[in-house]
Amino acid sequence: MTAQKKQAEQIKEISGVNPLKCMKCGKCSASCPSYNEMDIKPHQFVSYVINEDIEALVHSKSLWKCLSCFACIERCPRDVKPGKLIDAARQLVVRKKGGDYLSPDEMAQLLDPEIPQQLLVSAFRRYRR
Amino acid sequence: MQRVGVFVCHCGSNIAATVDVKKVAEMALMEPGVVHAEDYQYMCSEAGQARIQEAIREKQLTGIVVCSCSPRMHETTFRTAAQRAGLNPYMVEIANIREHCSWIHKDMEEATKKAVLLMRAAVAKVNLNTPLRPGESRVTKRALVIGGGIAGIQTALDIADAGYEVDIVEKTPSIGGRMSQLDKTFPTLDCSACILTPKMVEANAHERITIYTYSEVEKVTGFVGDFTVDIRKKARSVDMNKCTGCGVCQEKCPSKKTPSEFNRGLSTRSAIYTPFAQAIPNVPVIDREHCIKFQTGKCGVCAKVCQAGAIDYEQKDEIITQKYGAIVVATGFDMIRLDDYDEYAYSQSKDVVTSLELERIMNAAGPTKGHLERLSDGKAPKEIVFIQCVGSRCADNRGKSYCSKICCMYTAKHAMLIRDKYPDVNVTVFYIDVRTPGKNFDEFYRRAVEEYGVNYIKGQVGKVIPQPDGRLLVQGVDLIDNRQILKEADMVVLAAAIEPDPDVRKIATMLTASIDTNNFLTEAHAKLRPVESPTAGIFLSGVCQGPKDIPETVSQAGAAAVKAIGLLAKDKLLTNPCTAHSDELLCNGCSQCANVCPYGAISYEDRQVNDHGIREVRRIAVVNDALCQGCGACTVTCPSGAMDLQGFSNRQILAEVDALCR
Amino acid sequence: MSIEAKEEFRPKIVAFCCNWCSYAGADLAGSSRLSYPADVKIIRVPCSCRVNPMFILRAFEKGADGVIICGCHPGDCHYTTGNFYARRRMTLLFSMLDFIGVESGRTRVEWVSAAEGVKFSATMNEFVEKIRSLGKNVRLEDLRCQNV
Amino acid sequence: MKYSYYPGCTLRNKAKALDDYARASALALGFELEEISEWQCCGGVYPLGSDEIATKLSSVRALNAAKEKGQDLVTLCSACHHVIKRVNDDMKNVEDIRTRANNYMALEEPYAGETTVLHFLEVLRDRVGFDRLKEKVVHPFTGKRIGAYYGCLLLRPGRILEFDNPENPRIMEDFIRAIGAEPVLYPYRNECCGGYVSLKEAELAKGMCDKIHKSASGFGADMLITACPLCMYNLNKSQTGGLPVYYFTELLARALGVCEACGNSREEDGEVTSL
Repeated sequence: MTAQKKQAEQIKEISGVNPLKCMKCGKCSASCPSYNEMDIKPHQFVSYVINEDIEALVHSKSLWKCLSCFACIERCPRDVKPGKLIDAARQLVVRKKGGDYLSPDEMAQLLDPEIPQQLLVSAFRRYRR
Repeated sequence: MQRVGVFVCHCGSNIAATVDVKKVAEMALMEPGVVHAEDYQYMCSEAGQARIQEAIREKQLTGIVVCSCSPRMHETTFRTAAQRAGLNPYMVEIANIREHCSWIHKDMEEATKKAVLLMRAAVAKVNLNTPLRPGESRVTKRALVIGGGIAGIQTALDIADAGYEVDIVEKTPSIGGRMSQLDKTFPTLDCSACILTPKMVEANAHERITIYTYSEVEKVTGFVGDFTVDIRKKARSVDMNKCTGCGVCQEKCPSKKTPSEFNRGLSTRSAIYTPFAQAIPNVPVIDREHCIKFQTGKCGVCAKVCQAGAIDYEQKDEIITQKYGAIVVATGFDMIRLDDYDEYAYSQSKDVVTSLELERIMNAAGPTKGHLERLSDGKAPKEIVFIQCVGSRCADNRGKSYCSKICCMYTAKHAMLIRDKYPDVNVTVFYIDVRTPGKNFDEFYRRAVEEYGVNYIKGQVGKVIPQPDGRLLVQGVDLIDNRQILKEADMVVLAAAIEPDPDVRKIATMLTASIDTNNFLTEAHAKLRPVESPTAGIFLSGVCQGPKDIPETVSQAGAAAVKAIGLLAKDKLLTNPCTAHSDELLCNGCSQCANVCPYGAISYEDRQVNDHGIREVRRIAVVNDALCQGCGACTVTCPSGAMDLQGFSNRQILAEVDALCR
Repeated sequence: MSIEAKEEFRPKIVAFCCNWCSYAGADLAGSSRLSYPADVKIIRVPCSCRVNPMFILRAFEKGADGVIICGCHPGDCHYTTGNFYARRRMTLLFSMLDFIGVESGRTRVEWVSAAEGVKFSATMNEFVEKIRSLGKNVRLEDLRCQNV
Repeated sequence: MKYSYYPGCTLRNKAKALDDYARASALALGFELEEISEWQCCGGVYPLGSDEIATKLSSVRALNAAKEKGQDLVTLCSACHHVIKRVNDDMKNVEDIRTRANNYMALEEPYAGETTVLHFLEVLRDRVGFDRLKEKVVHPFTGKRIGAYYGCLLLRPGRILEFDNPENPRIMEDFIRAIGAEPVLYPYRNECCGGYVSLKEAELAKGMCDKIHKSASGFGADMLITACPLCMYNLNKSQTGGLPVYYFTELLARALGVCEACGNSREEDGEVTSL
């Protein structure tokens, strides 16, 4: 098995999503509030996984723009749940050593006194191992 | 001892590619009673049947086993062939080694092993078969059509024209169905009413058609050729014979706030009403739930103004019992409810409508007199967005798994009609796929794009966002340009999925007709018997069988009629000889069998029996062969084991079990 | 348990299918090429209510490892009420079988319509899997016939 | 009536007000929030990966603690509500997660989703009843036009949270009516505020919150209410020309006249009364 194929399988396993159920309607991308920030759009995530082009996915900035707002998951008519695929790709990155998107060093400058703990906890969960 | 012949079919490579057919034939020769075994390319072919007949004659076979496809496919073929060679047709058994073996297994050794087992079971069974003779039953030369839409009307007309009596039962006050609600029809843009009304009139005037509107089927008993049906004629509160259809009562009725079913709730109607101007019969009904007289006892305006004295507040529901030889189901469809699709703001904005509602808005008899306007403020829209596949092709539990089939075409029609009549209105269609497989269909859709400038965008809409100024912001995606779109619109039209009329489940249960998970009626064979239900004597017409447009519905309606006519043309039908019978020496007359028989086919009589020399009169169960349908419920209930089923006897099934577990 | 490589356990499974729904569902599974293990062998009966408890006892007596009865969905029976009779009878029979040592997992009633080829195949796959996990059945035998 | 209560990290800290007002209001409405002992942070986000177990254990502990007390578990923060409800659903319906989580936990009796998880708003709707709440209101917000801001975490995925219709919710509007104000329906009330991305993509979150403010004020809202400290933070960040944002519990406590009982209140405490 090639590395890419293995990673694609990993993404499918972590997400529990079967990308082949997608009918390419684009409702995920139509619903996404971060659409304009993403280089690989939510609906494209699905075909990237099908085509096993994981290299592009793990380097995509979309991973860090997804809000996990579940709009795509709620509305997907095919039960594909692109948001789960995106999170699985993110997991693939942060679970690897050095894959963290957030380092403790940069925290100081990001902090402001109003920030709720919840924000830090959430960001650490999503961005770091 | 039987002399059994075994015939193993290759079915081209369908069976032979996975089952070693020669081996099966070889093994058959080792089974008790088998005196002949052979394999052949296509047993169902002329030549194949000839081989069977030759073997029957030459080897004096008393029973045969054909190892081939499902008995549901070719049992009749092989029975007829055997009969022509002088063998009783019920001495034929089929071992299903295609659907139940070769098609589902890949490993040749495994599949062959299973095929041999299935052959053995069939041989074991045929060894215990006895010749059976079917009885005869009469055919009532009258058909019932359930549903008075275009499907039901067409079926009724075709059957009546062939010379048979037909009754149409329609639950609403008028025949006409969904088609009467449509404004124009694709792909030729005929006015729907203009082509439907003549058919309605013809059905009404036909000497052999009786129409029961505002009526429902309540009970069905009997079987093919001889159904007995109770029809409930709901109290109309208006005497059909006296009413002249002048319409004064509707005008004067003070209760005018009831949402009009015909206009999909977009306008109101009076409590006494005919659903639409061309209604047939042109006799109103009183909707008792909304009638002031019925609710408070005080009113009676309609009775006062009726010159003909047709109003009858005392009228009661009436049950009509009628016998029929054939029943055609034509119960049609409705659109799904959109309660679960609030992202499209259907319940939040009056300007988000379904396609059927738009149909009414575009119609001259509709809530806006045919003017295209926003229902919220009556203003003329400048920008209209259509959203396709709302609730169709869904794998979640909100929508339907199937394609509703008609939406692509009616949306192209709507878009075209709007652009034609209001050239300054921009029309955008968000679609996933445009599906136009029909004569002149794709050309029609292309005209919408090329001649009428309808803007088709490939991509779905995520959310419709009502704006403070009353406009609608449509957030969608263009998958070709790969960009998210925010489009302001004045109206949004949703192509909601269609689903079978909710009452069809009740009707299917009464008819014991099978129904699938989407509530569409199942056909006897998906390809070869598409208008027949697996239940004999029940035929399917229109959308109750699956989504279809008007031309398709009309052709299927005709096909259903032909099948019904073919049945009605017969004077007698051969009955299924696989009926129950009781062994008079074992029966103790306990009545348990009669309690479980769904057909009332079992009665009891005192009969003189000779039980090993002891002569006495005993109470014994007797089965009426004409009524027994052969389900076998009685055989299992019988505590003494006296009741058995011909063709599926205890010994036969036990022999099959033994053979399979050997 | 022996330490030699065990031969793969191939259970004997008898499926009683009613003619109108489940047998047709099995046909549909076949024409749609939805595979399930060859261990399942189907016996056609007119209705699930034709299945006599005696048939099931006989199957276990002859060495079957599992028996499944398939009929039309409740309310959809071709003979109106047959599947209800079957359901009631089998509930009793299965609890008795469980009592005498045939685990309840070895017997099952399932509703499969003529349109549910997918369900038929899935049900059979699942049932075979279950029987495989239960292993070989204790054979119901008449002790009087055994050589002591 | 006593409920087990899971406050969560932020309510112990930056959003203490959200918590204080809720407890005081609960007492006024005749129920008590009993904080479960030794709760741990829920993690803020639900771990979407189906192979993640460890990150779900803190929720399982809280759920099991409520089960042992035989009480329903009430949450207040949208995020905790989201995480704990989903984990509970996993424990109830996903065999693999249930088995593995129980293996870790080694409880006396395995946990299988027995606890009912309720958001404070659900308690108001389903247990107290908005009609009864209305009767208890002493300082109604008559004439105030309030926009409910739901965000994502209370509503989606609708099939698991079963909180309200995820595309057209009504619960907060009914709440607003119960405290005597007029709810303002606006379409962005269930759109995301930007959530945790505001840490590193502040502009992205700000843009989203601007839309929310604009939509709500366009439909005539005077203020917004929320149940989530993170939504509150984000909405306040982009407040340029936007609407004031309050925790719904603060308005509740004021309507019930129990604000003074809270002791700890925000600096701008006077603001609402002066509105």
